[in-house]
Amino acid sequence: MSWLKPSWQAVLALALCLLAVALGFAPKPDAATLAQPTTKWLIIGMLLVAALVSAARLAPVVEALMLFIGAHLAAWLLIHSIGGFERTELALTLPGIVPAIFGTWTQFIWNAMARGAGITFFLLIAAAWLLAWRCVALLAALRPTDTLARTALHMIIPAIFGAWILIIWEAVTRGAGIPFILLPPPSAIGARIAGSLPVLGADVRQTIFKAVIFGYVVGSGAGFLAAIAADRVPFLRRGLLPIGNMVSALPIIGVAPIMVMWFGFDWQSKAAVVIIMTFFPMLVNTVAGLAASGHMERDLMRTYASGYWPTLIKLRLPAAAPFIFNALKINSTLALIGAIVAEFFGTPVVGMGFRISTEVGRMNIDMVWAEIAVAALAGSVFYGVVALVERAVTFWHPSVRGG
Amino acid sequence: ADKVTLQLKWVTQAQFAGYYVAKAKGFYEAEGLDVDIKPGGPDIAPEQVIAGGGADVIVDWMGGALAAREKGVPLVNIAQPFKKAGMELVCPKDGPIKTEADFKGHTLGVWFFGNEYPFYAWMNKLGLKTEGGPDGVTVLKQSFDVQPLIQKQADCISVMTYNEYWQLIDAGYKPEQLTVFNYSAMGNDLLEDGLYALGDKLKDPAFEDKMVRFVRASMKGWKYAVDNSDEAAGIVMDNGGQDENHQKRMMGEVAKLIDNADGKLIPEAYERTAKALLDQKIITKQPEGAYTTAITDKAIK
Amino acid sequence: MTGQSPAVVSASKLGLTFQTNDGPVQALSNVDLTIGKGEFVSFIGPSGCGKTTLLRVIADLEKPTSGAISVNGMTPEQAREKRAYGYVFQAAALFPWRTIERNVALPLEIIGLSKAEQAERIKRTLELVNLAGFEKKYPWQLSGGMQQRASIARALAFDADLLLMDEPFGALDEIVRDHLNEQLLELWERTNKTICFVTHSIPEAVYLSTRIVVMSPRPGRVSDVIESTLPRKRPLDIRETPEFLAIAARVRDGLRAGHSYDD
Amino acid sequence: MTGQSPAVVSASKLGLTFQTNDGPVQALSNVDLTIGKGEFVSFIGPSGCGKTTLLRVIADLEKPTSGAISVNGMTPEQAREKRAYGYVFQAAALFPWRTIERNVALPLEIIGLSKAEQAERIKRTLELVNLAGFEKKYPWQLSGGMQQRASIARALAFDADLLLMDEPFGALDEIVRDHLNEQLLELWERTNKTICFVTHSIPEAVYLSTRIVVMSPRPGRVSDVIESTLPRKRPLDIRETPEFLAIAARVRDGLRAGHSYDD
Amino acid sequence: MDSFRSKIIPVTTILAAVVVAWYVFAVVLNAPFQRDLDQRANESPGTAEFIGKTLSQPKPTLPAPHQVAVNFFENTFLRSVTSNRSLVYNAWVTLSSTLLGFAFGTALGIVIAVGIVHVATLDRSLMPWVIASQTIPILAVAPMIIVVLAAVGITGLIPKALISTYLSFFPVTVGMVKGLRSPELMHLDLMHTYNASRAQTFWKLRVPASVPFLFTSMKVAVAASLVGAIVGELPTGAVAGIGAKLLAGAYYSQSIDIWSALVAGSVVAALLVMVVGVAGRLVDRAMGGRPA
Ligand SMILES: Nc1ncnc2c1ncn2[C@@H]1O[C@H](COP(=O)(O)OP(=O)(O)OP(=O)(O)O)[C@@H](O)[C@H]1O
Ligand SMILES: Nc1ncnc2c1ncn2[C@@H]1O[C@H](COP(=O)(O)OP(=O)(O)OP(=O)(O)O)[C@@H](O)[C@H]1O
Ligand SMILES: Cc1ncc(C[n+]2csc(CCO)c2C)c(N)n1
Ligand SMILES: [Mg+2]
Ligand SMILES: [Mg+2]
Repeated sequence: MSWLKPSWQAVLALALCLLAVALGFAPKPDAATLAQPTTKWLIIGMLLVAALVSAARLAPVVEALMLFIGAHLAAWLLIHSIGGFERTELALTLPGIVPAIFGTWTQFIWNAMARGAGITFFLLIAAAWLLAWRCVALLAALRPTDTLARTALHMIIPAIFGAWILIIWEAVTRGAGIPFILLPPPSAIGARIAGSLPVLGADVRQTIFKAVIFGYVVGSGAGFLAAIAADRVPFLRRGLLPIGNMVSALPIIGVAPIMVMWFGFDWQSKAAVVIIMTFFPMLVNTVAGLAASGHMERDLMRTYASGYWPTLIKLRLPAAAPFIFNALKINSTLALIGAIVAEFFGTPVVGMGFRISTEVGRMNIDMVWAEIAVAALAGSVFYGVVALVERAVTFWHPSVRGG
Repeated sequence: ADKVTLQLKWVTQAQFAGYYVAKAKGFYEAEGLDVDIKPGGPDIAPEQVIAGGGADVIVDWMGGALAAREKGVPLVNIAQPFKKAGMELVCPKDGPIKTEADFKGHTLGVWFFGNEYPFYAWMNKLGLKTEGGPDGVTVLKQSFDVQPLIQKQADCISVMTYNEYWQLIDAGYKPEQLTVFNYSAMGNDLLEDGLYALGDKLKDPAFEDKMVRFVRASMKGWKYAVDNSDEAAGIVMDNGGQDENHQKRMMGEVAKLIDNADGKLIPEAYERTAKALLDQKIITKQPEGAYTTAITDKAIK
Repeated sequence: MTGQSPAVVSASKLGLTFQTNDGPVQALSNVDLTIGKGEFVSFIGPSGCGKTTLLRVIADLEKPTSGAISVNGMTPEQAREKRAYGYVFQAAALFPWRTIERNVALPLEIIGLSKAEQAERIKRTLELVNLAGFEKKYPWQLSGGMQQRASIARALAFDADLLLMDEPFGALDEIVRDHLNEQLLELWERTNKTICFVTHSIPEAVYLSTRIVVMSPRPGRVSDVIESTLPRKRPLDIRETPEFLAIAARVRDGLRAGHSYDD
Repeated sequence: MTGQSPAVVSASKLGLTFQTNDGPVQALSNVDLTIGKGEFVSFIGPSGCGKTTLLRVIADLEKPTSGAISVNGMTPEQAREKRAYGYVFQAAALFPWRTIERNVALPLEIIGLSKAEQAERIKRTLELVNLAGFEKKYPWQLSGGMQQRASIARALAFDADLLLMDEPFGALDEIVRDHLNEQLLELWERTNKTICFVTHSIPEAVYLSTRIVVMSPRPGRVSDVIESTLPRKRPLDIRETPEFLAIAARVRDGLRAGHSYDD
Repeated sequence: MDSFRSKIIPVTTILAAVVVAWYVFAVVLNAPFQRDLDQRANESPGTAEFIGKTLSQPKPTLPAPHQVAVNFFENTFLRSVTSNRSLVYNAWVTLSSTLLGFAFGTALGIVIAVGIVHVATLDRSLMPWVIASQTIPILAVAPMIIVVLAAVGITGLIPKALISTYLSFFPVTVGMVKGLRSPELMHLDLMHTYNASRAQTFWKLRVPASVPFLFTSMKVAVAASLVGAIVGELPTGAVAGIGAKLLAGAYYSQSIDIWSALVAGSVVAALLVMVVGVAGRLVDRAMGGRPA
């Protein structure tokens, strides 16, 4: 027993593999895919080996490496084995030849699983996924002392997680034959991104570098200043806060057409929408943050007869920083959504929102997802930058210092 | 009764009066159908809905339908209630644009979401670039209203004869103060509201029969709506339409596009539409089997 | 009592009642007290008797609910606004986002001293409390006693004429405490500051003070005021003299009288 | 040293270095120490010498960077998981959203005592620290000393065999302190607990301890270990005996030797 | 009572200022079109008449406050609450999916935050994707979600509520991750010495310490949830709800309708935020919060 330490993921993966093998001998094996017996046994063998090896008592790094290779190679082979279900090229070159399978959604999936890529396919994908999960769990438990290794881990873990979102997406869309215009597989989206870099670049420039950044800075700034004003002037606090709550929680859909009406169809109106959207989270968080400084610290400032502004700058704002960064983080994603959505209501013929709404109409759903992917990437980078600044600025807060 | 789900292209308005009338007047029921009419909107792509199994038949423009066909959704036109297109470009007479020759260097409002094809086909014909600059036109993606003209953000905007045009009139423009470029009149039109179903489902005789009955009842509805436009507008209002007066006027204008309400697709119009789309590379291959006259032939004797 | 020198603090019939979720708590009752310029007054009394509250009233951090109080002949509020006093809290109350040196700099920034003068005062006071070498550390990197010393340094750097100190040396060992006691006395003598000092240590109170105010709890009252007969110059070994011990005994008696552990 | 009774804490060559923004700080260096069952060991030493750090290592709140330590023959972690000790922090560390009584109840809830037993222990320990009547108050409604006493009550209610106390009585006046010293001794004698006690007061250390560990700073080392020759039963007035004073003098010397204020 | 009065005066004063500014803007923004109109009709009215006209256009660029007020009043109080045109009815439709979505969203947000704080694997792998999920423009995917859900047979309230959930869980996650990590180290050490289980540390320390963060996040989340509910109404055919009113108004440039629907939306938003705020204050009070 001492040389065995099976994880539940490995055990389950093993069971799935065996089930797949058993089904393979059933009277009606999977129809279309995995017809190539060599590939099939290669995949199953690889998964079995990875699962068994992971149960052995190995150094976590070795085990993780084995699992990483086994799971991902198997997944790669699996997805390639159903190349026949690749819809992109077929759809473009041989329209109408591939019979799509319709029916209600559930039937649809089941039919597809049974008739399409086959149960075996999904069993094996699930097994590979479990092994990858085990791999991530191992990596997450690693505590390397080397900073380089630590940074690498910080990138690898979310990358594996993300890769599996994509793998499962690819497997389901292609394995189950989901219509291209409902949800294209990631491979098609990737191809579209690679083929449309200039367009995507122009859209990013229009939407992010003009509308989002400007709106984010002005909106967050305005929310911040409004919070300070409300804090400084009790009259405003009592009068402005309720009205501020009201005005700033306005739905974008209602505001966007009005902003287009007032500020024209170019980026300025999108920036205006972003300003309105980001204002409120900042206002609320800053107000909460300004109340967060300790009583004794405030008393201390009182003993110095410190005026409103010195107290604000030296005590209350630093103490409010965790809250303010909360708002900045939430706003970094809100701003992007706001700008894109606002472009649905009248724009020049460039911009991420423009492209999304237009390409939906043209049934170029892969382009829609390409824009979405770019938006997600840009948003994550934006958020990441804010989070890094937060760590630097609120280094003293318990949430950063430890725990 | 057999259940049929119809997905409209836009919100409830007199543009779809025929279907609402057929339902309200019991025409569908008489054919043994239980029809569920789903309104659309700017966010709804009927092609997606039908591909996802959310509808049996959709109202769509041919440009969108053919584009979707190439992406693997085998849409087939089974009837074409609208014989003429209702889209046009209007420019105020006090503005810079009086004729096609004046477009250069100006801003034009265009609807996208698959409705931009006629415009680009036209510009193609005129040899105008659409990337802005002094030698081309600047294209503005127009919202669903006529504000860009009122706010003077565009020199011309897209309107439907039956809808936005009248909003301009309501806003104080007199017909004689507007220059109208009607796509149908210029011969640049692409087919608008038609009924589309999925080709492989049509192979099922039971489904085909259902569609025959559906089209027959729908066209009966259209005929009734054209003949009794005020009542039809009332029925639209009952189903969630807005602004009764406006719906009445819309019904009158829609009637002009319907013509004789036989729902038959005119093959020349189809060929012209397909060619225009091919020319602009909206589609890459001459579509095959994208329409069938079988249904209308059986439905309307 | 010290009628000759002008009163720095003068309270009469001072009372303060806190309203809490389960009824009022009378923290101070009928406190009469006059503190003259240059006095060193210690407050001693059982835990919870109202010493901190009294200091807070003087500092305008709490409003009395009855009676009158004046500081430097003004209301406490006016005095606070004139920056009449420095305050050392019972807990260190350092800002976690500032290093030790910048914590000490805080009051100096607020009164708007030049950078050079700030640096000079920081250096001097941190040396005084023996924290030289820890300038760049953050509060959570210091031991409890070191944090408390940093907070003393901060109050000393402020350099007001009236010093309100709430158990400043509570967390320090005897040696450091002796050292700081000497330093404080030296400072007091040199600058003629007025000092109000809360302590739990009877020897410390006797060693430092010109007057010792003994308080008794619930409600906090002044139960005894003991004038010290010791000279102003006090070497550490004065603590072995009979005179010193006699005063200490008197304080202890006063303390015990007001105490609830009589059993 | 106390080879006969089984070692509760045993450290050898213990060292701990903190990594800070401006370089490493060596808080403990080469500490050798064995504490037997039923001992009362006081730690005394200048502020910042590593007393808290040593207690935290015993409590498994800090991991030593060198050397070995065992508690009850296990690693500190295992001992902690067995709930081998109660800990009184240098600051009160009360939860602001709990009343005093619920703060004391906290460890009891965690070990899963019945409501009735909780109520009984809360009543007993709050009475012990003389906080009866303040059960329903929130921490900010108490004075500093009262908060500290509440935190002592919380540790006593936990009732572990090993008590780690970090300057528990620092914020208390002499009378309360004497009272609590007596109570603690009485408790220790009755229950035969092992107690590690950090203090700054030499008399307190001598009065309470069977052994006094004197530490010296930077890096924190054990500079002297003094065995007490006093009997286990100690009336308060033992503090005037020559034997007591002799031990106190020895501690003071040890303390001064390791101190940096030699000037 | 006193606090009520101390609020009423500032609120009305500022409201009055807003209304005055609004009138000024209305005149300025509506003037160009009115001038066009007059020019086309060959009229040249006096200033007073002109201003009057700018404030009574049927489809103004910016409706005057009284136009909105009249419309709002009619659609709120003069219609039976079951009528499709009643703002109360439409607000109720939106509110119901908002509340459902908010409840889901808060629960989901908390669950994710708890996972992130407690499970190292999740902290490392999930957070970046949670963030990425929020950068997906909801209006673009909402239709697809609705289509897919409709195909599976889920229609009505739930699809809209799910979109609210999607928008509202994020602020809660971000705030709660911060909040659950905000306890002082000494308090964590204390729990450590008791060998408290993770669950005990969670319930007795992390949760109470996170309360200020939770309620602040919930205020943002409830507003986001309302936006989600409104967005969700569009691809469902915009049949009823504030979003439907907004859209219907937009089709026909009925700016007065838009504005009164916006006012209704804001009133709902403000009420929701206020309710969360009051709940927060009550909880704070119950937790022995010290008055500021
Ligand atoms: N978290 C930390 N990070 C960096 N340095 C620390 C940390 N905690 C303590 N130190 C350093 O370790 C040394 C010992 O600290 P410790 O708290 O153990 O002292 P102590 O003996 O308890 O002092 P006191 O009597 O003042 O409480 C100090 O120099 C302190 O600056
Ligand atoms: N904010 C408050 N609200 C309610 N009661 C309070 C408040 N602050 C102090 N008290 C009560 O007032 C009394 C006096 O408290 P104070 O802090 O002045 O005592 P102290 O003499 O400084 O005690 P210690 O020596 O323990 O610091 C105590 O009974 C305490 O419970
Ligand atoms: C986003 C979007 N914008 C405009 C149209 C054009 N359009 C086609 S039918 C119709 C209704 C009648 O006026 C309108 C406005 C559209 N389909 N989608
Ligand atoms: Mg006090
Ligand atoms: Mg310490």
